[in-house]
Amino acid sequence: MSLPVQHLWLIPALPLAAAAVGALTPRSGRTLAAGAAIATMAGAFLLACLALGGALDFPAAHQVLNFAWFDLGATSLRLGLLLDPLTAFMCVMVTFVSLLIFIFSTGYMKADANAKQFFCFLSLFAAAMLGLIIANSLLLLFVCWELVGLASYLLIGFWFHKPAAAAAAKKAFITTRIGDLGFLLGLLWLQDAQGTLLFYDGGHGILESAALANLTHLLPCGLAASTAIGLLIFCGAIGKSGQFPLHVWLPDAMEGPTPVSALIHAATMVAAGVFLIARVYPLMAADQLLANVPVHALTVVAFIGAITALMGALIAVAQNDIKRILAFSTVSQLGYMMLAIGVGSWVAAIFHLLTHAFFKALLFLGAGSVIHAAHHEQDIRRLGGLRPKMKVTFATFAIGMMALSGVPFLFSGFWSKEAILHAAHGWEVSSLPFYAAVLGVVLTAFYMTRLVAEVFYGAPRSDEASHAHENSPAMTVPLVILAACSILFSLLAWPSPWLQHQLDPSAHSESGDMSLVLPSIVLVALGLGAGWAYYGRRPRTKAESPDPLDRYAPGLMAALANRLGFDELYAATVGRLSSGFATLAAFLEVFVWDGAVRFLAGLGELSGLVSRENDEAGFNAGFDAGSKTLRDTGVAYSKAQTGDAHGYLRTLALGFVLLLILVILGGAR
Amino acid sequence: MHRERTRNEYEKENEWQPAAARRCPVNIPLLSLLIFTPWVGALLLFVLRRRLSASLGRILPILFSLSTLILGGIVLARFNPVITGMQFTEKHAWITALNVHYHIGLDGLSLVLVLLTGIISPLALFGPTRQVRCPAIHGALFLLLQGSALGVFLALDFFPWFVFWELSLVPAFFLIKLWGGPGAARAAYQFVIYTIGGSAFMLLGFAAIFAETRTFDFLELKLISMGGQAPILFGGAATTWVFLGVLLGLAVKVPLFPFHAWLPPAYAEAPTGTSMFLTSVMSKMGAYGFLRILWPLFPLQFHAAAPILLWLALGGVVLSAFAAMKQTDLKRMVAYSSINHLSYCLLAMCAVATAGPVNPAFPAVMIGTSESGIAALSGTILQLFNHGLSAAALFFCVGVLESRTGGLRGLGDFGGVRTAAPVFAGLCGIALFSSLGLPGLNGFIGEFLIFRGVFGLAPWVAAVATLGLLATALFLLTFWQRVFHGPATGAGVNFRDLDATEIATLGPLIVLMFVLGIFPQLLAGLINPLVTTWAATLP
Amino acid sequence: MILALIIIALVILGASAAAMLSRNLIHSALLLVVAWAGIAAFYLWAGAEFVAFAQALIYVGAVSMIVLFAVLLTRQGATAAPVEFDSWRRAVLGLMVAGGVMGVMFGAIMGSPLDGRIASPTPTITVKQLGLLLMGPYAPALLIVGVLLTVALLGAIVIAAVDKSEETP
Amino acid sequence: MSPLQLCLILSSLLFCVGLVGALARSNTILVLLGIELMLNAANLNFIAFWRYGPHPAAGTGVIFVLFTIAVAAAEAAVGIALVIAVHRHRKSVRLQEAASLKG
Amino acid sequence: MNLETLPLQLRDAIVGLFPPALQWSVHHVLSITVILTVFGLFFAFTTIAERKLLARVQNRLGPNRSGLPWFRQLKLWGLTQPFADAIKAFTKEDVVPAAADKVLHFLAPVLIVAFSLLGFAVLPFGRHLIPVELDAALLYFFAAGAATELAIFMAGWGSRNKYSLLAAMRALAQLISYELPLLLSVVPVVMVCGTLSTKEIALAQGGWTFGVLPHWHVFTPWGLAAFLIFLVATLAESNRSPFDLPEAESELIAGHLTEYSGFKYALFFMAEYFGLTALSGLGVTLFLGGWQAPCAFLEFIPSYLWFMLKLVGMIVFFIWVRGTLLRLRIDQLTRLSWKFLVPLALLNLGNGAFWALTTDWTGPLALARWAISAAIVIVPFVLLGRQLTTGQTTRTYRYAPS
Repeated sequence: MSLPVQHLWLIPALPLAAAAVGALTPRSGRTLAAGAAIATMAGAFLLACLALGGALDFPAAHQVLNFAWFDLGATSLRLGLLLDPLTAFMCVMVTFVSLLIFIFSTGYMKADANAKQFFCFLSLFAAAMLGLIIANSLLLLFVCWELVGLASYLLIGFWFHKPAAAAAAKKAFITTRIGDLGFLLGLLWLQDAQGTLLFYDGGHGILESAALANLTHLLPCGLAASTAIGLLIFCGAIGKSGQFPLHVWLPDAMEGPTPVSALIHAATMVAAGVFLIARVYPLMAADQLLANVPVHALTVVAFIGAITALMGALIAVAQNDIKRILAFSTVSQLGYMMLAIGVGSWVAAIFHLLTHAFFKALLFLGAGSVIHAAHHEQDIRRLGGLRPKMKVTFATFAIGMMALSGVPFLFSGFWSKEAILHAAHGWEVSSLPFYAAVLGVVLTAFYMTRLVAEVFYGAPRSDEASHAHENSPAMTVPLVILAACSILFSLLAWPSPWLQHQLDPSAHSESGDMSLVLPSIVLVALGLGAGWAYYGRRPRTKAESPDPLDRYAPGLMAALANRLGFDELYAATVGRLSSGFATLAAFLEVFVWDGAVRFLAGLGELSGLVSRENDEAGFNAGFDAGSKTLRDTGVAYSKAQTGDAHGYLRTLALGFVLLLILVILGGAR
Repeated sequence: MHRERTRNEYEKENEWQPAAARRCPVNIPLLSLLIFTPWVGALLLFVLRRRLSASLGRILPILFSLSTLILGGIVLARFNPVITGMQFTEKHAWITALNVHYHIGLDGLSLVLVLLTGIISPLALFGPTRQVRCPAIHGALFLLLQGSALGVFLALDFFPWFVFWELSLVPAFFLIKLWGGPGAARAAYQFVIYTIGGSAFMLLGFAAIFAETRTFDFLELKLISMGGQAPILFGGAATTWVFLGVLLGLAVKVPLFPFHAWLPPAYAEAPTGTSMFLTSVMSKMGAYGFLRILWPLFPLQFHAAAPILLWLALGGVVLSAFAAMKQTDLKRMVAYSSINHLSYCLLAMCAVATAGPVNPAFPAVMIGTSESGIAALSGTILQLFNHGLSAAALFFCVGVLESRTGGLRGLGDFGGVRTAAPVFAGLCGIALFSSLGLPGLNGFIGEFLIFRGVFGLAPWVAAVATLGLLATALFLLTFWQRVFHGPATGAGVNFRDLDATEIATLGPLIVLMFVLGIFPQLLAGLINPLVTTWAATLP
Repeated sequence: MILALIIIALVILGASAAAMLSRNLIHSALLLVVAWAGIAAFYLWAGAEFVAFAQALIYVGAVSMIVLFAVLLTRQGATAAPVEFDSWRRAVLGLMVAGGVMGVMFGAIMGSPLDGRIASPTPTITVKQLGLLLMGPYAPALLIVGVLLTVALLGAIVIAAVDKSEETP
Repeated sequence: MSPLQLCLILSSLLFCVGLVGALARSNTILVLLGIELMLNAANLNFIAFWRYGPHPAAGTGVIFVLFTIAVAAAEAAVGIALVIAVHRHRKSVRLQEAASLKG
Repeated sequence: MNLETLPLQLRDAIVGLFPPALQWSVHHVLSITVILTVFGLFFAFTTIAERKLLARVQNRLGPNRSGLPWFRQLKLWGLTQPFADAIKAFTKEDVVPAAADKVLHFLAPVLIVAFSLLGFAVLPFGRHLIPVELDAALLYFFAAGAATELAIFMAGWGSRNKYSLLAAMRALAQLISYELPLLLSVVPVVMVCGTLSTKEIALAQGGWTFGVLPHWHVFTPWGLAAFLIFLVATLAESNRSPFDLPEAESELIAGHLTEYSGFKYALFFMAEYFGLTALSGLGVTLFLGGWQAPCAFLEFIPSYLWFMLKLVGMIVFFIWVRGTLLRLRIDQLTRLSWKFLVPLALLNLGNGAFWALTTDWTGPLALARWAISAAIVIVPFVLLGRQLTTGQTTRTYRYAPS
């Protein structure tokens, strides 16, 4: 039993219906909205499973359904749906994680007055995300891309009465939109060059070899056309996936409710950039065979990914907010995925994307559970000692932490990270990204150990932490399921690389090569050990006591805690610039454009004054004289107006008589 | 003896009824009805202004105004989109000595704008006019304005066209001056004098054209100018001057940057309903003039001037968006966003004119260019309609803010309105996102097509113009954030949510935004054949 | 036929002359009604049936009424409304002028070569023909007359109505 | 003397009677009535010429008379309204007294 | 022997007795005589019917004494009362006021009877019974009717009595006011039928749907509206209650009839009834199908009997109205005409035009035709009615016990 591509639209349509229900019910209809959201998501999950079954039957085929959107000239603008293993795996992952997070949210958002809106927005997000995944058209993908951005905006700003949340929402939208403009330009370019935006269209699609061959010509700047287009599209991914240098919005996005962070800013939406690049991989890779170009698109991707991976991990070390640590960890992990694509192994990237979705969702939900229990205390320095009080949360959180750190063999994160390292190691262009990734692995293990140690060990360091207790099953059950998945997903890669094979049947199996396993285990152990040495052995006793690392490199730690000053940098450059430009535009408005008009008006007024003086002195006098004469004549003639109606009539009659006489005489003549 | 006759037989024998009257509904002059029904309403209201109760004085104009929508619907039902020429034409001699005809007709472009007028006008009368002074006179002026705008969209002879064009200024002037805000008098004078100043040059231009060709008819002039022979109108420089005159008249109306100085104060000071109409319908008159007059009549000159105009339009896109960021008056902000959106239309038209093949005898167009041209022109028309919807909705939202607070509309006067008024926040948010071109809402389609077209013809211009998109997002989100988000402060405390009337005003606009965002074919199908023909012949 | 015409003519002329000479305005008006009725009879005699009835309806029914009303509304004496010839000079002048007019017209009629085609049958024009004419070639004129009558109606009301606008706030 | 001439003479006599009334009487109402008579005299002519004219089927005379009657009715209505208005202000219906506007 | 053509055969037989030269005159004299006789008698019995009916309405018996001269015991339910009245009127002294305008005082009753009789000439009393077939019959009817106003004025003026004059003025105002709705209510009929001839109009209403639903104009929306307006205007035109202001006894003694007595008074009385009868006959002709039978199977009854039946029905209706409604004030009377009836009649004019233009609407369109036509009538009726009654409460009587 499988879902044919003709019915693929049902998957996003179900949550969209739930969003509509949520939008149209009154505020009191939270149960209805939540129920609709969960039920439709469960339905979408089942359908996604069916679709996966259908896709796995023909792993190499791209099943498409293309349709006309509206007429444009002699042809029409076409959109399409696509079903292949990539789509199907993503669909299953998104629907499954969404389902769990929806369930978690019923517990987490229990006390919120706007919970109905929350589920409406979540459903809208899920619909847009699923639409993005199943799109067979870069345009449809872009449409859904913007809609997930909208949902993200709405959900980050869900607690809109907090100014920080409202600002963070705006920041997220604007920052991602900067990237999206690049995406849009790339899309326009592609459309202009190829005349279509369909990925696969029976040989005419933009990802098919015939079309890709069109794009290998060189531009005046030396780049290949496909490189330029690919990099523009990559701009979108940079914005959406929080890559350097547009990663600044992602940590701020943690102002949203934690389920949102888990779903959108860890598991799904931010991974959309990775998905996008994976989806257009043939385009990105189209310039690989050209030798005479200064740079290949994938090289840029790899370096950006490596920078992001290392930078995110570094900054995460110095953060104190439980969600920010996870957020920077997300940035870092997304960097890994980009790196994987950049070095040519998009399969590894997708594998990591899937495993990361589960364990990062798990970690965020665990963090949410902690935050919920600790009455919205998020500072790890003020938490502590939660292990005995929240056993389930601790156990699942620990599993997530180990998966993220890459603890060997048992945890899915190990296998996916291993695949990425392996791919990076084998990259011919440069080895720098590989070393950055290796360093990142150590740091990841380190900061995750720090996080767990600070939160769960030691003594409670605030009232909120000491009063914490385990949460309701609505919140713990999803944790348990996600934890199980984080472990079970190892099976996708080991003992045989089943997933890789399903995603890319053409690629040869590499998983047998275990040469990097041992160094990797050493690195992870190093990170874990260092973390435990600094934070676990002697737990912090007071919230105010300084971080152990501050003693070694206070300047570096301060810079890292300040996120390397990106926000300040942007405020000082881009913000200042746009504000200045706006001031200039406003100035031009008031003084130049309007001023020109006022100047002209003044000229007109002046000429009017001159003309009036001229009239008063010159013309009017003459006219006055003429008018007087005219008036006097009128007075004279008006004497004929005697007021005697009879007289008039008599005159009239006499005139008639005279006239008739004239006529008669004339007739006689 | 008398034969017993049935009634039908009897009437059959009665030939006194004119035969034409029996098969009546074939030759109804639909377009004349479209134009003049609002005028009749205006006259009626003006005559009865003292007799009408306040509520009747409010309802009657709405009913008359609805006539446009109803008649427009009938026209839509009978409209044949495949025909790219004029339909429903009526032509009667008017002033024989000047060869002036009352010639009206409609193609896809006119139809789209007529429908827009039909949608916006009743809403602009319905929503914001509950507390308006002298509703009957207000309604009469508004209907006069509406009829004139329709006349502009339908007239095919310069003379009546110009009459409608100028006539629309009179009611607009009074509406702004008498019902507007504190600075209304100045804004109204500026608006009228600026526009009349522009159209004076246009009139001169057409006088010159008439002197040369002895006709005012757009279609005939188009035939002359595109007749295949070399430039017919005048030789050399004279045509350029005529072109510049006409261009100036239209450019002021659109407005083309930097002739836009009148717009922000006029829109900001006008009463809400008038603002809605001005921005949705009246601003379209200029763009319509570009497509209907300037381009067909002066293809060569337009092509020559297009590169400069393209940069001006680009300036409009970018500078007005950035200028909007610095506005603290919400209405001025929305007014600048209007300039920004209309500049996209100009951008698209100028891009097509810049690139297009000038010589109609040279049809060997590159496929890509032609597709870009089609996309740009379609985008222009769709953008005209979509901007009409979203800008009207935005002005209405600002009007709601004003009406709740007795005229406050500063960016800092509100805060956290969403807490108390979720419905208002939601609908206003949809309008905002439509305006900033969010996919799924109507604004995206037009902007996408415009960018698609402009990119194909002038890539760097498109790239720079994206700055405008960014700035639009910035200031609209600032609007939304400052007014609706954050803790409830200022006038946002205990803000009353929308009532049924206001929802009924915004509702149709919002619904249309969704419908057209998802099914653009509804509009695109009307204009596509026309635009395809244009792209092949016009530039 | 001629006899009937002469009788009708005598009635018309007699009644109108009496009306113009009568000192009693009411009698003048009523005598004029007789004259108008005589004119209607003349139309009947000439075969213009519709016009005859229209003349009766409008003059005998309507114009006479407003005249009588006007007489009563502008009455100055107690009951009767005797009107003297206040100026013999004007009367004589008027008679002279009228005589002159009569003279030239009589001259014109007598001097014109009018062939009286007595033998011609009385022409008839049916209401339907009239209606077709009025709705056909004369439709614009009919419209204008309609407007004229409406304007006259409104104008008469406005002119004759007591202007009370000062009293009402 | 042909009937047509008879009719015309009747008409011209009626016209003169009306003229005398209009010229000799000072009462404005009577003047108006005199004018009405003159109009009627003109109507008589129309009918007479229609009756004896070459194209009676065209009905021109009849139509013309109908229009004249309408105009005359309008004239009577407005005229008498004027008389009443003047009377209200001047308490007089004598025509020669209504001469405020003389030069 | 055909009942339908019996009167014609009788007439032709009588006319045939005369030499051809006289036959034209005899023909018409005969018609006139018959009309005078029939409607004279009709008048007589109308008066007695009215008196008796009003009496029943007011819970009285009414005149029931008069019998026959020599058969005193034959009471005949008082049916001979009108003849007794006539004899009384003949024999009364004719009083003429000293100051009266003698000529006018004498002429007024004569003229009024003459004019009110003129209308009968064009009414089609039966399928073949129409005294004068005129092309412009309707116009003639109203032209003749208009002259009665003059007579009333003459009566009022000639009496030289201020009540009489006032009453005459009132009567004229009323007559002129209601002349307008009366005429306007008739015009739709003319428009739909396309003729001014009463004969043709009566013919146009022939035929039945399913054999039972007659095609009378009163059974169309515009026709019903026009008929109602016509009824009200007829009441006012004939000075009947509730529009009997000109002879309002309590205010004006007896109006323009104050100075009349005896036979002259009887003439006025007669003229009033003739006028009423003639207008009722016109109403029957225009709206109630004239002489047409209401159902196909009733056609065996001669047409003139149907006409008389409908006429009697109308008269009885008017008597009933008189017995039921109160007299209006003068301002109410004029307001009713100018603000209600005239606008409605004008709208109904458009309605008639609509009906005439949509004769080819069949099937479901026919339903739409009816619906639209009804809407044109009903909506303004409701709106106008509501607007005219706003601010008006039920009348309170200051001295009446509540």
